[in-house]
This record gives sequence, structure tokens and C-alpha cells, in this order.
Amino acid sequence: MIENIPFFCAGLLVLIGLAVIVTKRDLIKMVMGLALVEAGVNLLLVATGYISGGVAPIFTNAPSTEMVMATVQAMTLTNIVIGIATTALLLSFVMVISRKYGTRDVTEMRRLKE
Amino acid sequence: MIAETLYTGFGAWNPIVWLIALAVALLFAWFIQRLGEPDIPGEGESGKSYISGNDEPSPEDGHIGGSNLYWGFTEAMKGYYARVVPLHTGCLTDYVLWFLGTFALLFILIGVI
Amino acid sequence: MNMSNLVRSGANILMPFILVYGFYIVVHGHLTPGGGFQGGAVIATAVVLLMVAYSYENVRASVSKHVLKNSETAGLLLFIGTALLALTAGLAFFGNWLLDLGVIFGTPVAFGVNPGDINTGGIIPVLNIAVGIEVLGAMGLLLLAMLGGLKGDAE
Amino acid sequence: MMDFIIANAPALLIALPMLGAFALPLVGRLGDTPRNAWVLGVALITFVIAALLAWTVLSGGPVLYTFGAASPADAIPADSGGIPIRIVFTVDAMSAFMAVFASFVGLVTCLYSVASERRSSGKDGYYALMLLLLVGILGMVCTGDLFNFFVFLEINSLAGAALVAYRIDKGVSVEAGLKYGFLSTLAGLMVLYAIALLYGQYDSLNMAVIASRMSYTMLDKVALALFVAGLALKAGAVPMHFWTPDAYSMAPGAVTAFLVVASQAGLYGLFRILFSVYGLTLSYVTVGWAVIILGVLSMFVGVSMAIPQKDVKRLMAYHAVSQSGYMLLGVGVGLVVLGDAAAMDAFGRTAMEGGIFHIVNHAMYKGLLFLTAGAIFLQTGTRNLNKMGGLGHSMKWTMLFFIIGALAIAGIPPFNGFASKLMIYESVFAFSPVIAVIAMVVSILTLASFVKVFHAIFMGPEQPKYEGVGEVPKPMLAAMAVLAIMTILMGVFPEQIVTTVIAPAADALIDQGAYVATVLGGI
Repeated sequence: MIENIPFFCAGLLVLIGLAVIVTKRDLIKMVMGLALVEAGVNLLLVATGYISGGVAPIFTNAPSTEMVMATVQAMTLTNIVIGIATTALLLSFVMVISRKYGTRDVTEMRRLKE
Repeated sequence: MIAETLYTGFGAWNPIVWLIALAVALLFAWFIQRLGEPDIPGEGESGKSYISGNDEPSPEDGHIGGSNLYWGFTEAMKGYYARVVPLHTGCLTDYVLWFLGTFALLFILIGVI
Repeated sequence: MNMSNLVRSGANILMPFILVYGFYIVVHGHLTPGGGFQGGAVIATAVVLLMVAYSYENVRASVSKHVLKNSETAGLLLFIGTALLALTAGLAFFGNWLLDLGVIFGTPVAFGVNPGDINTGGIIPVLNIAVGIEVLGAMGLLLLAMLGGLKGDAE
Repeated sequence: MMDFIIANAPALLIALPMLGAFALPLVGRLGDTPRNAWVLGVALITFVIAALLAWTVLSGGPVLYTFGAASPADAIPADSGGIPIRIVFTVDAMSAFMAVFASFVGLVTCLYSVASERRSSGKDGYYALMLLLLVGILGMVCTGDLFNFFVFLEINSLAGAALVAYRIDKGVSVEAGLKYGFLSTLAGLMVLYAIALLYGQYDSLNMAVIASRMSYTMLDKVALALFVAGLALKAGAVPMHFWTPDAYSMAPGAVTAFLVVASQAGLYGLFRILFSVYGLTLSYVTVGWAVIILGVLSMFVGVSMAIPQKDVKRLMAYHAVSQSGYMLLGVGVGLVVLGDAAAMDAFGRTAMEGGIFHIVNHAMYKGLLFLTAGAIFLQTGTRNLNKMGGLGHSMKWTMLFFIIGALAIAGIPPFNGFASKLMIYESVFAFSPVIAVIAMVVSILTLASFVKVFHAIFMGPEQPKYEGVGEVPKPMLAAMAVLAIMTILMGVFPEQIVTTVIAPAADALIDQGAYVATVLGGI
């Protein structure tokens, strides 16, 4: 049971992130909610590769014991990089919008509809 | 290169045959048009278009804009459009909610819950 | 609007350490935790430190966007070029054509527990350095644009 | 040289546009003409490589390309225990088909941009993003690795969102870009969550390995729901289509035409996951009906929302939603009868061929229509149908291309829309007559709405306010002409296209065993 806690935490983080996205009206907070979802996915990825008692997967440091899975860590790093690019892009959109519209409220950001 | 017939399992479709038929039909149309009066009315009073004795409208008034077309259709479907158009709120939160709702429906349909 | 003397002196002292640490993480990416992206991000924090200590206007004069943009382009081209060179060596795309060649980064890896030799890894350190150059340019540009107030296009 | 290119075609397909995009800041410094030549050259070479790759795949079977290996075909290293550990590009007939027409549309839209963006600033970034979007699409359709698929999906989303927001236009297009970027990122993260669930169970990211080990547990069902929801959002299926009209209406014409292909790459991902990764293990009747329902909803809601629109590009965007419904319908019917060999031979295969044929047809005629809309916007400065009129007097060529596109999308013979729609109607009629009737009604409504657009833009007396409006520059006309010629050719020779390209693509989707065997060897 105790070893499954990271997986539950990952699911919980995703749900918290979705709740933030849905309930908050400030665009910056919505982007933060998206970052929370991403953090949850990252946690799930890292947790799938963990072996209890494993060492860091560096070839020259490894004694002949078990190493944790390196693939998921590479995937997590990639996703962090992608996440930074996404967050930066979305935040710069929010900057432009708040300057042009004078508000960051998502319910005011409705010039495109029907 | 001659187009082969496309068999759809139940019927067939050959564009070349269709194009030949179209060409023949156009030939007939052209022939019939030739039987008509070749002259067009000249300048002056006879050249003007006759709209029940009213003056010809200016170019701005003479064109029917996009919104006026299919007015009857949208009017007849008013009940439908009154429900569907307001769904497109333009609000990002609603978009996310629709996504999550579809996701929940798929969950039930696929049989997770 | 400059910060107090204390903050500026602190930034001056910390600056070389941040840069050295960033470059260390970049170059040792194949031996220790870290790598191009992490090291590049550390170097880019130096830009933030400068901007906190001095004002945006002063920083913009010394850290030019042009240089950052060029380093971004150079890093990306180095990355893709290294990967493409593998094709000329008869390997697949991203094939490790420097491995075990004996020249730079080409020493075979020793077995057993050892502190690690920086002269191993083939093209992996090269790719790390390329990513490091790219990331410090891109992040620096991003931070300059965001903290300074973006005028024109996105990114 | 030729052998070298063919042997490394899948890698060059990704590497060349990437190199082109990264070198643009350097090339752009030389001036406008070298930059245009560079972009067009890179796009052209990419298209040629994609065509060579497709020729190799269609004549010699699927192509494997292992990144970082000693030899590209060496997917399974000797010491790996029989599983591929590297990123393997698995290019079968379906992938090659998508890659060819995606790079074709990329070339055409770059050609169009040369003229349509000639007066705007920031062209380095614009073309770099166009090429990156091309990279994202090509990577998505070629890769055989799930995480790699996610990475290219994100490249696709980010480049697309940045392109939508590129012309700020008082902030409105940034609003559209934000919506597009936010939703596609959310969908991408859902896809990544599903990938993590699959990886945790099957210890591999390779689609073929996962397919061979798939046991359809509870976690697989969760992953399936995440995949379908996320990728259907990327494809713009109702009820997750709301970003489509926003993003498509605000982006420049060339970008919109390319975004259509970008969302079709999402559709490809959906089909690939459903057929090649899950295949017969999933409850294909239920999931197939889910896809059909998404398709029918998309068709009907899309076209009915299009009719009262006043913005010409918004109207066309709703038609894009409606047309992707046809593809979902055709392939969904194929999925429902996946386990029933008799029904599959009777109508399922035809339905899938129709759906897949519709993908390329839609890319051609919808691209053409968006390009004409962009041309009209460029010359008149408005997208409002109520303010336009009488442009047929001054923009004769654009009008001709618009007519071709409109007739094709409405399914009027002899244009290409008719051939694929006919295949969908007839096969779906054998499956469920009611849905076939809905599909035909939607087609009629499509024609009706394009008659409205045609009348509003081109018909009527010449308007005094558009006196100085002339024809658009030649590169834009050339881009539209190329797409129009393709629309006609594919309509006049449908059988050749279907037998040489579409049928192998449909078979590649249906035959999951062949896909697995391509990577893992005969099992």
C-alpha cells in the first residue's frame, strides 16, 4: 500500500490541477493549474521507474546492485523542458492579452464566440 | 491514362463517363441557346433592367449580404439554434469543461466505471 | 532604479560562481546528474540576477538580445549538425560516431566503480554542450522579453 | 547519393525541416529573396524525400529507422532481450501517405506565404514556426514510439499556437492562440498520462511491443479513454471543437490551411492508437460506436453552425469540423466491424478507404478554400460576409479556385470530394442507413452554405468601396492553382489513387499483426 502512494499523489495532483483550471478565473492561475497537471504526470512517470533500494543510473557509479529506470527519468526531463516552453508561451500570450484587453479574467476574454 | 471505374462495393463511379455525359449535356444546352434571339437590347431606355418600374438600386443596395441569405432556414430552425449557438460561449473554462465531460462519458462508455 | 549597494556587490561576487557552476553542469552532463538543459537554465539565472540587482535598462545595454539570439541559433545548428554527421559516418541519425575513436570524448568507458572520465561519451557531451548553448540563449531571451515587457510578436 | 537518401529518408524527413528552421535567423540576415528561396527549397526537398519514402514503402513494404543505432534497420539490438530500446520510426503505408500529403501542403502554404506575408515583419520566426509545424506533423505520423509521438504532438501544438497568435491584431488572435495552445497542451498531457500508464504495465514505449503484449486491463481502459479524448480534441471533434473556429478564423490564410493538416495528424494518432496499439483486444464495437457518434455529431453540429456564420473563415472552420466527422465516421465503421471478417470485406474496408481518402481530399480542397479566403482578406481587409460583394468582377482567378473548392467540399462530381463521399455513403448505408442519410443531408447543407458564401463574396454588382481591389500576386495564385489541380486530378482518377495509395494505407491500419511483425520480426 505504502509503495502506491506516489501513484495516488500523481492522480491527485492532476485532479487538483484540473480543479484549479476549471474554478479559477484568472488566466495566470489557469496556466498554473496546467503546470500542476504537468507536475502530476511527471510524478507518475518518475514513480513508474522507481525500484526500492535502487541507485542513480550512472554507469561508472553503479555497484552491481539495482538501478532505478533511466528511461522514465529522461522522459520526465523532456516533459519538464516541454512544460517550460509551453508555460512560457502561454504566459507571454497572457501578457499580451492583459495589455490589449486590460484584464486577465477568462470570462472577459470572449471576443471570439458563436 | 484512362480512368478506371471506382468500385465502392455496391456501385461504381467512373468520372470519365460522367465527364463525357456532361460534355454532351453542355453541347445540347449550347445548341438550344443558339436557337434563341442573339441580339441584346442596345443603349438607352431598352437597355435598362426593368424592376416593376422602380429605379435600379445602387450597387450597395443591390447586393444581398451574407446574413440575409437563408434567413428562412435559420428562422425555421430557431429552436435548434437557440440551444446550440449559446453553447459556443468563447470562454476557455467552458471549453475545458466540455473536454472533461466528454472524457467522463468515454470513461463510462468504455467501461472503466 | 538600482537596488542597494549590498545587493549589487553580492550579485557581482556571485556572478562568476553561477556561470562556472552552470558550465560545469553542462560539460559534466554525461557523468553526473545534469546536462545541457539544466546547465543552460542555471546560466540563464545569472541574467535574472543581473536584472534584479541592476535595472532592466542597464542590463539590456550589456546583455544584447542579438548575442543571445545568435547563441540560440548556434546551439541548435551544432545539435542538428552533430546528429547529421552520423549519417556521413555510415551510422543512423544520432548515431554515436565519436565513440571509442580515441580523440576528443572518445575514450572507452572503464568498468567498475570509478569517478568517471570527462573524455568519454562520444557525441553525448557535444550534444549537451549544444543544448547548453541553445538553452542559455533561449532562456535569457525569454527572461529579457518577459521581465522587460514584450512588445511585439510571441516568443 | 540516391541510395543514401532512400536509406536515411525517415531521418532526413525530420532533420531537414528542422535544420531549415534553425538556420533561418542566419539566412534571414541575407535578405528577403535568399530567405524565400531557402524556405521553399527546404519544403520542396522535404516533399521529394517524403515522396521517395512513400515510393519505397509502397513498393517494398514498411520501412524501419532506428535512431542512434549502428544501422538504421537494426531495431532490436542483440543484447536487448528482443525488445527495441531505441526510438524506432515505423513508416508503413498509412504513415507514408500522411507524410506525403502533409509535406505537399507544407510546400504549397510556404509558396503562398511568400506573397501573402511579403509586407509583414518577423518573417524569420514565421517561417521557422511553419517548418517546425511541418516537423511536428511529419514526426507524429512517422514515429513508432509513444513518447516520441507525444514530443512531436507538443511541437505541433506549440508551433501551431504561436503561428495562430503571430499577428497580434489587437489581441484577438492572441486570445485564439491562447485557447488553442491551452487546450492542446491539456490534451497532450492527457495523452502523456495514458502513455505513462501503458509504459508502467508493458515496460516499453514502442507501439508494436505494446500491441504484442496488450491485455486490455482496467488501466488500459483508462489509457484508452485518455487517448481518445485527447486526440479527438486535437482533431477538433464535436463536442471538443470549440477551439477550431477561434483558431482557424484568426490565423493567416496559409497557416489555417496548414493547421487543417496539423489536426489531421491528431486524427492519424487516434487511428494508429485504436487500430495498431489496441487492435482486436479492445471492445471494438463500443469504441467504434463512440468514434461514429463523435463523427456524426461533428458532421451535423459543424455544418449547422456554419450556416448562420458571418465571418467567412469562421464559417469554413465549422466546415472543417464537419468534414472531419466524415473521416471519423468512415474509420469508425471500420472499427466496429474489425472482428467480423465477412462484414469487413462487405463494407468495412470500403468505409475505411473512404474515410482515409477523405483525409487527403479534405486537406486539398479545404486548404484551397482557406487560401482563397486568405486572398480575399488580403485584398479587402475584411472577413465579414455582409461587407463583401461583387468581387467576382475583380478577382476572377480567385473566384474560379473558390468554385472548385466549394464544389469539391459539397461532394459534386467530378471533384475529389465526391469520390470519397460516395465510398462513405454506400458502405455506411450497408452498415446503418440512418447514418448514411444524415451524411447526405450534411453534404446538401454544405453545398447550401457555400452557395451563400459564393453569392455574398463574388456575386452582385461591383461595389464602389472595392474599386481598387485587384487580383492577388502570382505566388498565391500558383499555390491555389496547384491545390485546385490536385483537387481535379484526384476527382478524375479516384480509382488509381485508391488502389495505389489508399487501399494499402487502410490495410496497414486493419492488419495489426503486420505492424507488430514489422518491428519485432515474424512472431
